[in-house]
Amino acid sequence: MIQGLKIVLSVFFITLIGSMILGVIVAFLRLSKNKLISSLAKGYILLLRGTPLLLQLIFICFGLPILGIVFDRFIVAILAFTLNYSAYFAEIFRGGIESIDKGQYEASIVLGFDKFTMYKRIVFPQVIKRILAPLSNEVITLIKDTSLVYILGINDILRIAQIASNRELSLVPLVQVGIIYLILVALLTQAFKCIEKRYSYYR
Amino acid sequence: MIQGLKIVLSVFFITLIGSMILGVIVAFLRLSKNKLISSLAKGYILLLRGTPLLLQLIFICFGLPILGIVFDRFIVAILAFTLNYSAYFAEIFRGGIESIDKGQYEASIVLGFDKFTMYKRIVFPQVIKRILAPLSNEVITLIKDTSLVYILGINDILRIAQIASNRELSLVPLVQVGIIYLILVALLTQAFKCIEKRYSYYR
Amino acid sequence: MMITVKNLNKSFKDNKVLNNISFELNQGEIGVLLGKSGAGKTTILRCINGLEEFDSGEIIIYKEITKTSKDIQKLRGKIGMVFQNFNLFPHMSVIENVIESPINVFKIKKEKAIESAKEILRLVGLEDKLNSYPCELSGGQQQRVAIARACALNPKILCFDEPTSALDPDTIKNIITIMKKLKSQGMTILIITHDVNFANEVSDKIINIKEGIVEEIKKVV
Amino acid sequence: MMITVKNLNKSFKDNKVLNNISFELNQGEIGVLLGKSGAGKTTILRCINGLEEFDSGEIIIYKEITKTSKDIQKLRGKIGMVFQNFNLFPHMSVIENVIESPINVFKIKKEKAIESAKEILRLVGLEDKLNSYPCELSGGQQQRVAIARACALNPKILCFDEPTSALDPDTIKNIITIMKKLKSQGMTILIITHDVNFANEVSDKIINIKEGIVEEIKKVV
Amino acid sequence: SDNKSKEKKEVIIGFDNTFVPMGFLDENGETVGFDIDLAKETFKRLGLDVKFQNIDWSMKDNELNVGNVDALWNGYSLTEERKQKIAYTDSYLDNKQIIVTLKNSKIKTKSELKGKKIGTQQESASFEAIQKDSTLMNSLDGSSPILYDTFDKAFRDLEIGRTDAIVADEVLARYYMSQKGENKYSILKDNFGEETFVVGFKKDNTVLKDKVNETLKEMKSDGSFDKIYKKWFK
Ligand SMILES: Nc1ncnc2c1ncn2[C@@H]1O[C@H](COP(=O)(O)OP(=O)(O)OP(=O)(O)O)[C@@H](O)[C@H]1O
Ligand SMILES: Nc1ncnc2c1ncn2[C@@H]1O[C@H](COP(=O)(O)OP(=O)(O)OP(=O)(O)O)[C@@H](O)[C@H]1O
Ligand SMILES: [Mg+2]
Ligand SMILES: [Mg+2]
Repeated sequence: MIQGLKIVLSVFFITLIGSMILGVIVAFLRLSKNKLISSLAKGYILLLRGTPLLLQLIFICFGLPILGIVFDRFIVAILAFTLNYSAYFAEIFRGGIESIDKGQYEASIVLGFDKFTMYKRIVFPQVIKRILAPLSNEVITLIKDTSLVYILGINDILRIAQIASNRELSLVPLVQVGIIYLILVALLTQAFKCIEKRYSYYR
Repeated sequence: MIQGLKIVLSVFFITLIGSMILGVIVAFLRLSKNKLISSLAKGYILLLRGTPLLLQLIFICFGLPILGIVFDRFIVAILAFTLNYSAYFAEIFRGGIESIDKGQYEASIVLGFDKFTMYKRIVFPQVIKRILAPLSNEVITLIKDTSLVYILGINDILRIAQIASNRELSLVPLVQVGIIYLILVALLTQAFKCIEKRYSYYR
Repeated sequence: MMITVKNLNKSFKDNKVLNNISFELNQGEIGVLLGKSGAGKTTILRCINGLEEFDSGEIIIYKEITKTSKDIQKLRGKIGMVFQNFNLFPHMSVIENVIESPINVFKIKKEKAIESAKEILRLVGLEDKLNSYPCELSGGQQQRVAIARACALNPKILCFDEPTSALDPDTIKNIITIMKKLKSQGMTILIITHDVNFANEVSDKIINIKEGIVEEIKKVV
Repeated sequence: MMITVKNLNKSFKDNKVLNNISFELNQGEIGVLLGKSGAGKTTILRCINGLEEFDSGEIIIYKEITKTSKDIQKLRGKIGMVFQNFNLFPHMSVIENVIESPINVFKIKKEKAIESAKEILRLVGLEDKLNSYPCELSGGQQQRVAIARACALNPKILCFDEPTSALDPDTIKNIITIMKKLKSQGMTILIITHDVNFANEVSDKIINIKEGIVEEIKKVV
Repeated sequence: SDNKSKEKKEVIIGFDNTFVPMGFLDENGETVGFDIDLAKETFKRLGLDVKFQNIDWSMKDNELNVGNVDALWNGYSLTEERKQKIAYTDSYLDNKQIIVTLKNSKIKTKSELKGKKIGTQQESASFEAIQKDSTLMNSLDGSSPILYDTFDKAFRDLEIGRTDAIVADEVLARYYMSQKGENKYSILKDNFGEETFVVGFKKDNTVLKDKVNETLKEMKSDGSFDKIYKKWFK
């Protein structure tokens, strides 16, 4: 169980950081005025949202070796998760960026900010407040999706519990793992609530 | 394959409608000023986002029969999916409702709208525009999550492809099913783009 | 008395914004709130409209005694307001903004509502912008839509928060005409403005607010 | 010449809003744009600030000839603007709103920026609101923050879109003082207003706009 | 469900439709396989309708226990643990847990698996067989075999080189090897024990168990069992 939990958490944290960063980049490419760049970003998002994560895992793990590209199975998991989630985060970021009042961009331009400063100081702080709810959805989905690593032969907590449940003819192991997830998600929910509070000083 | 596609689509559409409606209701309960009601809604959301959909399916399918409640497998799937997704949609709706400018609510009050009219005519049309991006994420996740029905022994397309891949020792069936998903998601993306366009007449 | 404000007190945290505000206004009277920026004028209007909870005091609308914003909100449709920052509905065209409340609150037939809306929009000089959206309008045009929207509601009491701030002298004249017409129909009107000429021309009573206190109430003749 | 606008044309779809607008303003001059609501005044300022693409014509800033909004945006920090609807940064306090640009664009030390910000906020009468957030301010207070924010940038050219619409006569006097001081420091200022007295008092040149055309340019002495 | 199946005269059999060649979906979406044919024949003789319910194999004992299915018949290995919990028929087929390596592998005996990576299916008899040999299991790289949800992935990783050997049911392994080309692999002489395939029922459902047991014996003696066996195992 502890072993499984370690897997869950390490896949979760590494993916979270990687896919957020990648997501921001993809969101900007998607918003680019250059048609080619934005089409490429759209294609990337379509491909990664368009196919099940399960298949992406299988392709990277068992498909790429056909082309002679072999990764360690943990690397495979991280890679697939990061790419997959970056597409979802990118869409959320894009929506957030587009929803910020035009006046905020205009004020930034008139005050002489360069793009980087504008996004860092003016746009993103407001975007974050606005996208917290969908972000929490996606992050919570991520922590549960980590269980998909079973397909690579890595035993996560859910799989371990399923096997135990079947062996012992009892739903207790599943209840246990359910509680573990519940605790993890409760912690995440709490973290999001804190961020929400931190941003509640203005409307 | 056709059979599997039917399963995917019927679970998808029934869940989509059911969980959206339920999601709106839960979002309002969550926003209620009555502490008890909003805590209950919070608990509901925590429980359903906090445990994997897989476990929810298993509990409804194998847990409830212990209490003497037996559903048809398909009903189990619909029930679990609808409950699960309603929690995610509720959070998105809540975020959207909260992000609408206070002035819009005040104008509605001053113009004498009752709550129902206010939400129907003023708030929701603006919320929809704002939450399209996270909504598309969730809907796309849903269409792929339908494959979890395999746990109930229902053969969806992904499962059929996995079986074929296992039988024929080939990744081709998986590529095929990947393409089917890609087409479905491309259609959904297109639908969302249309809605986005329909709402682009104002800022 | 149509509006009686009695000993109204209101603080934001430890910033005492309204200090024992009292005044009254008869039916068919136009009152003007004058005062420096930050004196508390908008806050008074917001209290009267049930948009802001007040700490103590009462607001009597006709004979209805109200002590909380909830009480006031029950008088739905009887008190209208034009906001300092307009609060137009961005997803609705000019005409839709104006007809929305008559149709939904007063259940007036759509054709009739459109007709009246067109009339009032003509009066404020927006006859050629009926189908524009708020984001396509100039500041003053938005302000006039807000005025038209509030007037179309045809409430017993109408509050204007600086209704002419973005308007040119000619247009202000039209607005004065409209206000006088509403008054002659028996509407009670409360206006915030910084324009002393405008105040003198339009009002029956000027209420001077200074740092949350009623400094002076002056009848205009 | 600090600003030269030459044959500026601009349409929104088939609504021709600016029709061959031409005028110029010397360094250290204050120009006022007068005109009815919807005449096109805001659109002119937005073109000068690079916020709106224009169809034809050119805007020459000092000796820099610009024909697109991109060109103008390259003059980053040289032209400032106070918006008709303020566009304050809601997540920043009053003082943060004011120091943000000096610190980030002109790389002024934080302490120095705060000092100057406090000074300018004192001039507009907001010394007791330094740490308030925009949502906690009255309309006129927000407007003054917008003015302070634009002045703190200390640009070569400063545009004001109805800077006194929400202000009382006393506060307006302070604003006039500030503008004259800026002018004496060599700043070129372009103001939209509906307040003819204010225009006469403050300006060197009045440019009358009527339905997108320059109707008259008047020197004030 | 005991009563229910008698009323409806229908027996529901749980099986894993990835388990070639015992029971699986063919390319036409038909449920086929050795066990499937065997069960069909058995229940025909018993005058009962039979329905094959695909289940997630890792949930098989739960499915049986809850009563969603009446029997598990799909290369179901009898283990000591299961003996306590279910009713089961006599063995109808013997099975071995064999060790498969690539042809050129240096591994020739079971003891050489020490420190190596081996793959097998999760929740399978093969895994249980490995677990029984705890010293060997602890000597493996990672102190555990790598567990896949389906065997094709185990074979892929063996080829890719992520693992050094596979432990699998003989019937299953032979199927995959025949698909991939037998000459690519070698089977070690050592194995992880022999065991038997049985049909499993709910503990109290001995009536049905006995009937099936009788019929299986009958089919063995009249040659119909052999016919089916030959159809699926050359
Ligand atoms: N939500 C709020 N939170 C805290 N303080 C507030 C809030 N709203 C208003 N205030 C404070 O209350 C005081 C009165 O505000 P109010 O908006 O009533 O002024 P006003 O007379 O309308 O001024 P103006 O003419 O500038 O619009 C101001 O000092 C303002 O800063
Ligand atoms: N984004 C837009 N789309 C379409 N039309 C627009 C847009 N912005 C402005 N207009 C139109 O252009 C004309 C001029 O607008 P502008 O904002 O320049 O007027 P203004 O002189 O500033 O008026 P005011 O004094 O009312 O602010 C108006 O008729 C307005 O409806
Ligand atoms: Mg005010
Ligand atoms: Mg304007």
